[in-house]
Amino acid sequence: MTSPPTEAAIARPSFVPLRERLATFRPGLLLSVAVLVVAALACVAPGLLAPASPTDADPVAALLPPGGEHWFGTDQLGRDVYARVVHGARHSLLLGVGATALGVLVGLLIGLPSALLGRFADQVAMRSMDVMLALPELLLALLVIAVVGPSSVNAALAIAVSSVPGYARLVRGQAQVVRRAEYIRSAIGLGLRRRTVVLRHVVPNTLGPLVVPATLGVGTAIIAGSALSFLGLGPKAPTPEWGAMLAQGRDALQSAWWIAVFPGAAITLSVVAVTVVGRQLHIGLEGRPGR
Amino acid sequence: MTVSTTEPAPDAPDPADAANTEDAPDGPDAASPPDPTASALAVRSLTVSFGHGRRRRTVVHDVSLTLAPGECLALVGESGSGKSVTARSLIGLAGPDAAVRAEGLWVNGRDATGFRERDWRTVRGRVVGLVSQDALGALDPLRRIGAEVAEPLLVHSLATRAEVPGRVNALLAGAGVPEPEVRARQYPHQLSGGLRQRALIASATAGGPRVIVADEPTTALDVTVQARVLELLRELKESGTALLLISHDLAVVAQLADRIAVMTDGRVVESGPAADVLGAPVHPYTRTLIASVPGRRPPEPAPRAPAGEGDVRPLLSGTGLVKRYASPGGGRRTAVSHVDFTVAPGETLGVVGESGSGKSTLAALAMGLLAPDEGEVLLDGGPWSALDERRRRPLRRDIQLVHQDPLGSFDPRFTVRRILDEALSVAGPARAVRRRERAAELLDQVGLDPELLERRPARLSGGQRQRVAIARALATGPRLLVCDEPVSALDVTVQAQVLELLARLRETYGLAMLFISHDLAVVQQVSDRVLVMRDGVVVEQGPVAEVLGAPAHPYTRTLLASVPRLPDHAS
Amino acid sequence: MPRRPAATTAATATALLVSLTACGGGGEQGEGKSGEPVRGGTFTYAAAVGTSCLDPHTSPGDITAVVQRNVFDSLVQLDGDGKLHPWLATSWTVSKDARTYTFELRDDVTFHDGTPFDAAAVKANLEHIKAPATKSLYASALLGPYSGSKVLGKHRIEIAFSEPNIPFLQAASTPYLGIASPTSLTKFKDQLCAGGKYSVGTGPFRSVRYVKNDRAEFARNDDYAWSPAGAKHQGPPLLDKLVVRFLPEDSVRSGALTSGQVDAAALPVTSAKAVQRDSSLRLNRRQAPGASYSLYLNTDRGPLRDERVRRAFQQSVDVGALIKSIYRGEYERAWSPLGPTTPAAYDGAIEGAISHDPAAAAKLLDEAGWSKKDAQGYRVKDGERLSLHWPFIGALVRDQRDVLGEAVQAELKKNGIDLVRDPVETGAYFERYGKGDYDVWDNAWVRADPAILAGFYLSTNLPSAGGQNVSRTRDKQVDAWLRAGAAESRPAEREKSYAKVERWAVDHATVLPLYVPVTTVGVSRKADGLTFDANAWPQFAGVWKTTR
Amino acid sequence: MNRRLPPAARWLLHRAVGAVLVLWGAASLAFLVLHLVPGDPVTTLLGASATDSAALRQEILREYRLDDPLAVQYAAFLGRLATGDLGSSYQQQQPVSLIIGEQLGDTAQLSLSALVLLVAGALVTAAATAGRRRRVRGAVSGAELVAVSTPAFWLGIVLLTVFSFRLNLFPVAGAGDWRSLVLPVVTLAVPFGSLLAQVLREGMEAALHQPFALTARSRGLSGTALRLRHALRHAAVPAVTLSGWLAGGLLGGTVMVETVFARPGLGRVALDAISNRDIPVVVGLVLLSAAVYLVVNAFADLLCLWADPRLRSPA
Repeated sequence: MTSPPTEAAIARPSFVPLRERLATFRPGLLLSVAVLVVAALACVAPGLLAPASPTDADPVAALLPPGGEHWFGTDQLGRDVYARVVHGARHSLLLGVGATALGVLVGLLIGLPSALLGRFADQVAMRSMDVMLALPELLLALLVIAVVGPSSVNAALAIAVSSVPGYARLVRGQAQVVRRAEYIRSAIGLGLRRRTVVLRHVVPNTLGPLVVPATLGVGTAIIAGSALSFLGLGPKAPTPEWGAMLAQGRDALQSAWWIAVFPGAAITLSVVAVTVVGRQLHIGLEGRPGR
Repeated sequence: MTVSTTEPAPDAPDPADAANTEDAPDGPDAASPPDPTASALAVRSLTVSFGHGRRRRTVVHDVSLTLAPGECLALVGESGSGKSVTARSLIGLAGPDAAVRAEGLWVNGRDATGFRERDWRTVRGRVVGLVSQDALGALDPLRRIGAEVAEPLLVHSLATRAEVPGRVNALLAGAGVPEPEVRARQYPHQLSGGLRQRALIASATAGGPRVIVADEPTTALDVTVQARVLELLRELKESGTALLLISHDLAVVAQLADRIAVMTDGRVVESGPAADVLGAPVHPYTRTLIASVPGRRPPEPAPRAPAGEGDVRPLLSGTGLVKRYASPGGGRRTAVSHVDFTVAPGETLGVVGESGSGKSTLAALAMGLLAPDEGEVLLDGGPWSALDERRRRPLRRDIQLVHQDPLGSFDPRFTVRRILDEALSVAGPARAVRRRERAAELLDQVGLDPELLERRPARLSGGQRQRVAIARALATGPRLLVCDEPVSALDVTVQAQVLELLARLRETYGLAMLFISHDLAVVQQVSDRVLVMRDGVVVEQGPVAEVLGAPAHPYTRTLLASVPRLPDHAS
Repeated sequence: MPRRPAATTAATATALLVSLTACGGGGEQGEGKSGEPVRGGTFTYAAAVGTSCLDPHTSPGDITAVVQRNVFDSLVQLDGDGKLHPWLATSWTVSKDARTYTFELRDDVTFHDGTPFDAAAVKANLEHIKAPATKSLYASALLGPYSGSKVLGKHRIEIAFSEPNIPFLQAASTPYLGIASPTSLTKFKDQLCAGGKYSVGTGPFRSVRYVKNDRAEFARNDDYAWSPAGAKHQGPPLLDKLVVRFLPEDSVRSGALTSGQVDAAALPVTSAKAVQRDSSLRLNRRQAPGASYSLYLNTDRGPLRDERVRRAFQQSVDVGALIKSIYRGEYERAWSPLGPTTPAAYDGAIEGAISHDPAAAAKLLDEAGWSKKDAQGYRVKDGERLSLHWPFIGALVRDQRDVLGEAVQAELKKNGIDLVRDPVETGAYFERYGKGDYDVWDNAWVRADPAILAGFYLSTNLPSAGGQNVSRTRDKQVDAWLRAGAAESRPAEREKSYAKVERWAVDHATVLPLYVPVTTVGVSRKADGLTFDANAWPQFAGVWKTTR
Repeated sequence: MNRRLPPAARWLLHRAVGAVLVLWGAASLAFLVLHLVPGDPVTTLLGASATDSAALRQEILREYRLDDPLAVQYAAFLGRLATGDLGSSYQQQQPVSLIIGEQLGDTAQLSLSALVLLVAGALVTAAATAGRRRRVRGAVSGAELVAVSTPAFWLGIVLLTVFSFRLNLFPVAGAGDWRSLVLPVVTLAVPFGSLLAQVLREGMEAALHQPFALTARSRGLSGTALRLRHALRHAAVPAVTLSGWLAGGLLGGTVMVETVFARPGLGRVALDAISNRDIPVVVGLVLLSAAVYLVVNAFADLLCLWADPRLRSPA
């Protein structure tokens, strides 16, 4: 530690008071939580919400508009769009969550050593991240898909890779802040071992602030995943994935709007819900004094 | 817009915060003149609350004040007392979330109860100017000083564009800013704290207001600088501007105020001419406040280790310590230059200095958290700074730190129990059950309820936090406490209690202390010997009575002279 | 756009033309009552796919042929009825052994760059196609066993082959063997793929500009006086300008047509109905000759090595019902690997050779040892699930083939067969193609000659050798039939040879034919004169605008 | 030797070295990644070709020197790059610079128009709604949230269907006059603009809660003047730091928008090139986007320095 113990000259912008933001998002929050609960249920037990099979074709009942028997209508093969949307939650949402989890994990594995080991490690890691950051995320994801081939797992992998530099930088920045924090000096002053200090204080306090960006990242990842599916680089057919359903329904939009509109709405709705909850977390965490 | 300074102390107030206010005088300000239209600023029965419904919180209750033209009225109170909200309400800036009610409000004699935003705008800056605390934040950091000072002139069309530079220079010069042409082109962060505060005053006076509301105008400043800013305010007052001075510091207020109003918990509990309030306080809270001002109590009888140097082996000593930092612009800055010090067992060495004097660096060197570039720190005559961390680690329990910002020194995820437990685990591999008991004992020792064990520090008051920090430092069974500005962030009554606690612990455990503070009065109160630092160099050191009683170095003398003190007649 | 696996080519003799002209107004294809031919104007055609290379000698794409037909003329013309006509060649003779072709060439033709057309130019083109540096992906194959050409006079040339090559005249009629200015072939050696001003031929239009993924623009060749004998319109085109726009999104393309931004568009099957209802538009359709859209079963790998399993595959899918429900009557079910409009190829007796009989299929599977089922209802044998892999490139799927694929998948699932559709990237796709790392492969290939069948069934034409034998059939009898077909000049006899192969392919369950592709072009009533050639590709030389 | 240089020159040198490193890294990444993938470029190039492929394969390998060891290829690749030669496309058999140059205009037009629209839109919404009453703010930020949460391609399809197919207000496809640009630009601008508006508003609101805002008000400044004269500039810094990401996002977004609207442009070139292992084209595009990123970031840094004097060196 060779920087002076004086405060930086730049004041940190203060955050908007808790009260005001709570009030702004209140009704939205309840709704969002409800959406996420339903979505989680759809992931765990889609059969409960939609008993119909998402993959069984019934050519006789093709292209039925929304109605009593088929709430969201049927597609070109006579599959129930509602069942497909419900069953698709698992693929779309798990893709978002999985990609984010992986991205954060790798971000940690790069960002922490970068912040805690020497200058050389930091330079190497951050230059590599610069290289990845310099490429548009979609381009990076496409390159990854080119290597590993399209599938739902690989789509998650591609999105994770393209999100790594962002998380790595975030982790590094946070770890550097934490490392210089007064409570780390206190822990050292108590005579704790370096390993203990890192594991007990640095790592957990670096992780905490990642919760919000990671939550918001889930939404971004869902959108990115649907884009890959749309380009035909997502999961295998007939997997009911929202992006793929959108892609398949888009040519029929004029005659059978319901095939594309419902999965499209599902994407938007779940991303909105994830974002609202993420922001609420942000408010909750940032609102806590001392953070 | 809400006012963050009005956040009350978190739910469990410090015992001192809860100073009883029951027998507050019922009536409004007894001294308020009958005719508010002749006043510079007056309010009758002001009540301010925030929030709605169940969340509604009233922070100012039934406050009445009158500021006569050319007069200085001081509004004194600790944090959370509602003094800043009161001040802002007087210029219509309590914020959109605030519900402000008053029986009457007069600005320069005009009835302002029916003022709309448009009316307020004509008043602000032109009739009433605001000088707030922390000029770094109060001046827009992205704009040049000149633009900030000129803003009232332009808003109120008091000068043409062409006239502005000249007017700005005059204003800055009038506020005692040297080289105003140069400063006007600089940004706030490029100025020293004192100059910034002067620039802020220049901007507040630019529109030629009759009233200046000064909200903690000197709080963040070094004493010497504070003295000069107070002088500037005095000149303003003498030139006929009425001054509403808001401060937590009775000693500061005593320098300027004609009348004083004491606030606590949103109420004015006592008000009257300065001499009366300070000399014959009626309300118990006022008395506590006055009694808490440091340096007022006689130095405690010294039951300490013999002060004679040489015959006792020092516990901790530093010789020829030098520490340099790389400065951001390239090159190196010397923070500590050839400093020698010794702390004998059981002795308290006070280190006093203004910001940038190198005293915090000295604390870090003493703690072994920084390695000196030259010189060495010895513990019990053996190596300390020269040890590698692996060897030093087992010895660390002997020297513990109490920091200015206790909250920052706790892992934000930890409860009080975990904080203490971690420190206890360093002291020895005791069993978990035993450590539980010890944690409760420690809290008891620092005067806290063991119930607080399960709280997180963020939910404690400032005083409680500092007590927890002290308890943690005690947990390892240290022989030396390094206290780096341990009471600077605390309200004056809390500060007095914490100092008292430290004194008690020192006696109980025979602790030695390296006590670092910018506040001469505090240092004077706790130290056996004192060391005065300036720009990284020790200018003077010796027993407290010698150094502060008969300072040899001119800097020490200036420092002493700058400390605002209560008049001798104060109770 | 990469060449799709189902690329295409041209036609030969007696083609059975199925023209499904249909629309409310009931105009006849090609000639409108809507108005007299108007000279001038710009005609814009929206094509469904683009291409990365516009040199027909190199690129195998249908679209290259459609676009460059306007720039490059051929030695001979094969008309929509499958008749051969003189074009750049005024006459020709074929040797008895079908190894030597002698052409008499026109002497009044000049290229767009002023270079005169002669025998040397023809020779230069053929040599260019065969030159390795050209990296010809299809033309070289069309040229077949070419062994050299002799310039017998300024306008007389002899082209020789090392083997009998009956399909050569059909090949010569395609734009892939179109004649480019020999000057351009040397001068623009490295830019030929870029199209635009680098494409220099003798055709009715000069190539002006090509912007990849956007458009190709052409201007009338005012000197054009060598229209093929079979063309209705002779001489320079009536249009001033021809623009081909590349709009791969189906909805965008049909939207562009209905909103009048283009005069004609290759229509997706999904919007055919809507266009039919639109009285300002006309729908021109024609079944494409060549290989129908079929699923080929890899006889060389895994469970499909067993003919019983392959037959069960065929019988499990109700092809007729699927085609009817997905294509709503726009497409016809295919019975043979070759489409019925392919000249000298189709024996109607093959219809009905495959029956939808799930029960029989189940029995066959039981016999083959796939009698147990796992938790998901798929058949297993020795602990292995009956999984069949079908790789595809998601981005290139068109014509509702993804929907059809999922429908087939669902049908097979009912019988416990797990058809896994692997979305893969182009690289992996062709890697697996070459290695035979698949169980099911889909393909369709336009060519107006049954010789296309040799590509799919000759044992030497495995994908790794540049062929399309994706079922990896290696059968001496089949090879013999195919060789006989290539050497036979009598259409009826040719047909017999090829029909045997088709029958063999279906009976041995190497293929499940799905539908006969149809070229569907919607045309605005503001234009007329659009025709199809033998390959069912739209021809623009005779198009005119009905209004100014 | 660095020490002697004036700070500005040192800064420039540092940046230039960093930029070269990033470009080198990006090019190498693309080159090596695409050499590791299944399906070599030749197989992809040959596709389902109906030609005797062995000879052709040899020819292609020879021409593009793909039969050399990877290290040799890499060295040659770097050598060519150093001279500014991007090589020739495998698929299109034309110089990469020509291919990119030809399509650059369309993409630049699309993304720059979107940039202008989104920045203007974000500024206006943020300035108009920052610190306003809950209802206004809530409605606007709710709309922004929905916009941010909607995949751009889906928005594009909906816009196309409504405004082109149904209402016939805008041309359906392709690149043409300004009217054909409207829907793609809106599609690209709306999600990013909404995000930027949120960041700007947060920044402005943070600024409005700072002490200097109170001081400014105490001088008699009106709320609007406070927003425009003080708060906006404070919001600029966090917004500008987004610009590197924004540049990447816009470039990535063009892939989807160009696909949906069937427009020519680099997005589709990239899509084709990656799926076809057209390594020279991919490398060219990677270099281009990295260069754009670097330039944008350098520009953003300068903008931050201009906006926030505290970031300038204390010297």
